[in-house]
Amino acid sequence: MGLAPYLIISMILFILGIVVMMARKNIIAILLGIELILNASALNFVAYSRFLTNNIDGHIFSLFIIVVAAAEAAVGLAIVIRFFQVRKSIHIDEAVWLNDEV
Amino acid sequence: MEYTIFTILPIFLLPFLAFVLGSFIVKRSEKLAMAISTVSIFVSFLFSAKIFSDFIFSQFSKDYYIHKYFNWFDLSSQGLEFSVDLGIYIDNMAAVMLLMVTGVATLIHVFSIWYMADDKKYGKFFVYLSLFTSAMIGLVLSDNLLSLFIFWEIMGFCSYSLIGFYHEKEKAGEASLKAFMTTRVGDVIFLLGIVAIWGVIGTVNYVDIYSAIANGVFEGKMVLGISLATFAGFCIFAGTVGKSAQFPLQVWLPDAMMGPTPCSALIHAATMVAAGVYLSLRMYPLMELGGITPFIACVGGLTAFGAATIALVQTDLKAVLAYSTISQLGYMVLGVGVGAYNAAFMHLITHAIFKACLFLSAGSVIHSLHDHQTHDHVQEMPRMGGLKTKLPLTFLAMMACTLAISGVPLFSGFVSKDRILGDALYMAMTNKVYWVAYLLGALGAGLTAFYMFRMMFLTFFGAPRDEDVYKHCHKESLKWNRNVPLLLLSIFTLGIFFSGSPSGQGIVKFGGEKYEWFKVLMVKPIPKNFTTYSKEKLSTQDNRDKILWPKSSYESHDYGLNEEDEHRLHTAHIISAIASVVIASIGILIAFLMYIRQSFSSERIISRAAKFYKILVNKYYMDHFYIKIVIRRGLLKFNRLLANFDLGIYDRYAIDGWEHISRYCYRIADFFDRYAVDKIGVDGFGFVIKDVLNKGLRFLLAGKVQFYFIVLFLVLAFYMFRISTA
Amino acid sequence: MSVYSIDVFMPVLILIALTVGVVLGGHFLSVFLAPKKSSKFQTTPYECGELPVGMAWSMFNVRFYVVGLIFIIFDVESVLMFPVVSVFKSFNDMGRGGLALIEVLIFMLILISGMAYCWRKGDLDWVKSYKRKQVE
Amino acid sequence: MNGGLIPYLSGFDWFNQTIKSTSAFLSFDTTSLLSFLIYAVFASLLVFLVLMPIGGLGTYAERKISADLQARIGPNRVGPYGILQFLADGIKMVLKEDIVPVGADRFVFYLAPLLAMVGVFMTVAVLPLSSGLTMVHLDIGVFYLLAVSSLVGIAVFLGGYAPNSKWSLLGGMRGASQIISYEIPVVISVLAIVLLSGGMSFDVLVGSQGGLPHRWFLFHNPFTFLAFFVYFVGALAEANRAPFDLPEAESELVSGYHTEYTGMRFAFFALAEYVEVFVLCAVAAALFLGGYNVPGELLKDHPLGQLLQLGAFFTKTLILYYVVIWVRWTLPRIRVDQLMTICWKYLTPIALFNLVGCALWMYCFDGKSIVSLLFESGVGAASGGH
Amino acid sequence: MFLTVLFFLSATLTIASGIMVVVVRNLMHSCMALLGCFIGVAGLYVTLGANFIAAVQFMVYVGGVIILMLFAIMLTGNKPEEKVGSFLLPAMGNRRTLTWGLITALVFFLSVGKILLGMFGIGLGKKTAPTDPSLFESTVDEIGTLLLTDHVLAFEMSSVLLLGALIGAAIIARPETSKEK
Repeated sequence: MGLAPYLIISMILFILGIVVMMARKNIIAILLGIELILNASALNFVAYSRFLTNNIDGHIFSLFIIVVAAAEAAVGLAIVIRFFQVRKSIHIDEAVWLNDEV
Repeated sequence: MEYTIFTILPIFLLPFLAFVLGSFIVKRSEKLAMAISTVSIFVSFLFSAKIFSDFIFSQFSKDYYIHKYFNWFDLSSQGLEFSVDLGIYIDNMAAVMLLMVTGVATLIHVFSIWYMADDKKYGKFFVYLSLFTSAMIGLVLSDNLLSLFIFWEIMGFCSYSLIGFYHEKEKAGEASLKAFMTTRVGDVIFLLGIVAIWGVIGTVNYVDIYSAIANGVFEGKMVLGISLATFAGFCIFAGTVGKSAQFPLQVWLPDAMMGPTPCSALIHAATMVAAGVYLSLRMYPLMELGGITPFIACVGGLTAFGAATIALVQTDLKAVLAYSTISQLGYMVLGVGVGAYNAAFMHLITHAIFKACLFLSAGSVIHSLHDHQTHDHVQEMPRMGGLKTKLPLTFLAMMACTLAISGVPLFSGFVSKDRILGDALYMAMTNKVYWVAYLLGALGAGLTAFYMFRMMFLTFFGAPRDEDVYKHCHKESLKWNRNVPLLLLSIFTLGIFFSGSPSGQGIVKFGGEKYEWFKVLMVKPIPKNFTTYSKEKLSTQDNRDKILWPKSSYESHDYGLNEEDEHRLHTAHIISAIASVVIASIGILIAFLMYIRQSFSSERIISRAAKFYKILVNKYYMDHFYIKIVIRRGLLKFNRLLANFDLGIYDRYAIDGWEHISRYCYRIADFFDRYAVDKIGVDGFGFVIKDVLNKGLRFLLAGKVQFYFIVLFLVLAFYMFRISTA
Repeated sequence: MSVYSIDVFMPVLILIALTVGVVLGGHFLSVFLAPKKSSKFQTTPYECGELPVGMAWSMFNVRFYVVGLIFIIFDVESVLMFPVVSVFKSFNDMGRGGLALIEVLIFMLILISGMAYCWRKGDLDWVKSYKRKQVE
Repeated sequence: MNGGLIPYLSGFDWFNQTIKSTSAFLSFDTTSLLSFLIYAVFASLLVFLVLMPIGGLGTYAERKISADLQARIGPNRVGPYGILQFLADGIKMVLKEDIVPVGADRFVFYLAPLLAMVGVFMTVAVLPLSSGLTMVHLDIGVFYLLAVSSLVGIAVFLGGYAPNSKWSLLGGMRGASQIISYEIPVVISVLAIVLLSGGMSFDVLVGSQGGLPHRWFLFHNPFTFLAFFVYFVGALAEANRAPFDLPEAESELVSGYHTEYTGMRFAFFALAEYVEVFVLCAVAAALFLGGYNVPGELLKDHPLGQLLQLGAFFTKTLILYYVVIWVRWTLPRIRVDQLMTICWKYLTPIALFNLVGCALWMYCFDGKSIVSLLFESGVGAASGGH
Repeated sequence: MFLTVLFFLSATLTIASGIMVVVVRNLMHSCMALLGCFIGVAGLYVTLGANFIAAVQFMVYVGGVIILMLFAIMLTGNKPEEKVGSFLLPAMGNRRTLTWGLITALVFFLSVGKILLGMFGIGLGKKTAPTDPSLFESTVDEIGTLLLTDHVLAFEMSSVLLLGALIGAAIIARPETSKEK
């Protein structure tokens, strides 16, 4: 296995993530897309670390990407839940208004 | 002394750690927070005392400096250099400043232990003081404008919080807001100056700025039609104007007296407001290059005189001191303007000491006077009088400081102020513009003597005017945390500590050059000598001997003048010294006649010049001007104008207008459709107008997150495309 | 640094395949052997004999999420701790145990302070948050 | 590097000979192929001969032991002492109708038992049966085990969600939050042991212990002693065993997340649960009770020694298994708020305290056990004073 | 050999599940597809010799993030008064948004593809691991050592990040206290 397949898979994942982010109006679904994108980038780091550099820094990067992704998911979902409590909806276009009157 | 991480950083970090720790434990134990704060500042005082002795006693060279830097962050990639270094720059000026800041701060901490003892927010006060002190130390240690600005803003925040310390009082909240907002005006302009400098020479390090000046980097550069040096110098001076409460931004400082008195002493008298002057001194070569020194001198003179006149009619003890602070800061700025570099700095130091002492004494007085009806402390001078017997030690300290600030020979204030005025007079002989500055300064000196003695006489002499308050005032006894700081500070109001000739130019003179250490060591930096210059990485080791010392980075203290000019300078100093003494004596005499002898009553003068008095009481209507005219008429109207523009023009014409236009277009198209052309053209046209333009515009303005995603990703894709083609 | 062959992951894959096979096999077994005569009442969700009202998927209390949240933070913490902890011994043998100890302790202290915060604020209480909800 | 089945077998000549001869015959390197076959056979044996019977016998043992504890007889009709009861149950399961409730999310409904099974059975790959007969000693052994078993949480949640039943959903939500909550003290207790042994692989973890109790991690120091109980309580809760069987509390939730599951699907859930209990007991035995170490390292290098090790392993694990069942029929079920309180306010702080304690112990005493410190004090004094 | 098999299985699982995430219009099923995708990526990590990262992927994503997302879906999924019951909400997008997504994806695909082509043009894609592709080094110890030495700041800062996430999310998700306070 060379580097190319991994990069292509990672690219496909990334693009799928973008499509999810674009196409869905549900905030949780958009968060799913973000997770896909983060996974794609983490995969890239490990692939480069294996094939291009002879050190393991790529793994560390991936590790921290995963850590950050977990933190992001926790906070993001908390915000979604809060948002739902206020607006009774998780449609992203509900998030246009800054006040809670609408 | 070794200059390593372990010896330099503690000065700054100890108070900062005290702040961090204190803010956590202040809810548990107020006393512990106080103790941590005080001890930490004392330890950093010891460190800076070591630095001071290293610079002044052992080295005694005007070229001795320490410059250490470390890389803060580095975003450089190929072709684009962007790296920011922070560092520590200690020269003689910074060493003296450090000693002053930490010393005064220590004493004020000690005093606060007594002053704030029965306060509810005892610990919190110390926490703020710690943060403030660390920021001030950081500012002094900074080697560049960027970190200076950061600390500058932290101090601004501390000032804001401490002015509003009793935020349950409405006035305190307003005052803190006012202080914050007013200084912000100066700070924004200051930031503009920093950005301008950064944009041109790519760094905001003092030393790099000096060498850029010497290398002519600033030549020919224009900003907004004026030369860059002028622009940058002006902008940086605007920072000084805001922070040091110069005309026209002086309005916040009197209101800042709403804070606790020790904080007034530390922040609004001794250190933070002086930081503005310190900045001007650091950037002096730039201002000189920009040619704005006459302007600075005039601003300084105007402030010195104007504030002094307002101080004449104040009845609040702290207000008198506040205006006198503004006035004295005016002298420093005047000194900067006339090129009296070391005199201005000396006045900064002497003023810090005696004004801190004055404020603390005022605190001591105020704290011992109670109004037993409202249970408030009494600050009004008309209700005081005759306190000399009740508060002898405070009186002693305050008297010494009053003598110093009034410019009585042998005291520090005389030495420094006289030098500023002497240099101003000398400059006036060569350039007529400076006459304004000199005359205003000299007149202001007389007024200073008058209002300071008026304050003393009203407070301590004569018969008590409010028997009730007088009766309830306890006789003071020597307390380590009340009088000792006062007395220690008042000792340093003697001129002998700063100059070998404390009574004027060479009239009485001690020793040789070493006694004139201030004059010899605190001298202007000469930019061209900074071109061959090196700095060292901050680390755990001190490798100073590897540094190439520049031959002479600083100007010689004798100004390099020829014999004739030297003579003129000497003459100017003698004349101004005599003039100062005469003016000060007249001021003191008038005060004596007026308030002790009662030869002529002040009421009569007030009634004679009622209009003038009213102007003074209303502080030249500056506040009125700002609030009524600038804010209400100007800013609010401007805001309303913007809002109207937004609602009335942008919304109505740009957005609704689009709709109208499209609707009209649609109608026209409709007309055509019915009477002329077939459906396809019309539908197409309508689609373009209604769906594409109208919706598109609405889409741009509504906060659709996914639309932002699209833009984001497309831009990203574009950049990736660019990268891949590059 | 020891070297291993990718084949060590073979049993994992085999076990997955085997399990999937077992489950599918069981499913087909029951498809072939089990009777199929479901009636309307047989396929309604069980509610002790009552007919169910509405759907079961209703909103849940937010405290489940708070638990999940604290879990994921500690989960990530343990993930970061695993490699660190497994080299702790070799660090100690090299005489650099103090360094590792301090680093680990700082890391844990920061997170424990977060947990202490949650404890203090009552996020760990199951009942209290419930009561607060009721008051509302 | 790591031990495991293939490295163990490659210590034998016949194995290498077989590889050589088949390679020559098939003209390519057959190591992978052979190891695939061996793994496949071993895995099938393990699944069908060990895990499934354990799942089945688990139900039998459960009934029998509960009957003992309650002075009843228990199942006694099918086979001698009713031991074939589980076979009868299994056949009955197969023959039961497979009902999918109305309005259920069919895809998820089918997926949930699969995930539970996969999550549990994947852990078997690193289960340290003996030094040689373990499938593989991965270098991330115990971490892998914990990571993979987190699938069970999802399975429980989905099992509760899918059938559109209120009991199920309540049980599933409770179950998922319970499983994830108790994962924290378990993981942190494991961390303490990993810290002491200096590796995550089971051969390191088990290898740094000994056959006799004084060399077990259980008695290594006071912190590990505590950690064992934290782990054990956490493991009980993770496997939804009493007294933490809230997700399937009969008296309030009918049967929890598998209320609507019938036939084979129910069987899979039950099997997964029993196997998970077994795996968690095995991990407890491996981490704290010396695992497959035989006292005196009897027959260590002889193939028969492997059988002894298997014996040691199963003895310890099954004793723990018995304790689990014993606990179930002894302790009353706790309330849901007590459940969370126990996890977050008792077990997790204690586990963190244990971890810190073990780190300090490692630093101060160079990782020596308390027994060796007490009885080899002379040596300790000589090399101590860190 | 096994490497290839594992790679193809994982890659297929990853991409198929990824496409499922996009295509499926039931949020719960979408989440399941994401689970498959995560497992596939974990398999890819294994083929890259990053077995620790693979386990981390399992532990954090599968064991943590997915569960959290499931909770969030249950907490927000539907309005009790609507009795919709399933997650086929209109919020899953429509043809227009999908078109926009596909356009963006296409543009992105072209630009990324161009970069990738450029990279493969200089022979980067054919680059294989220096040693025998089926042999890997154990990474755990090295990761641990690096976390304690070179990357210690990131290690400690990540705990601060987690602390921030914990406190922030706890505050956000906390049930609203009564407004009279």
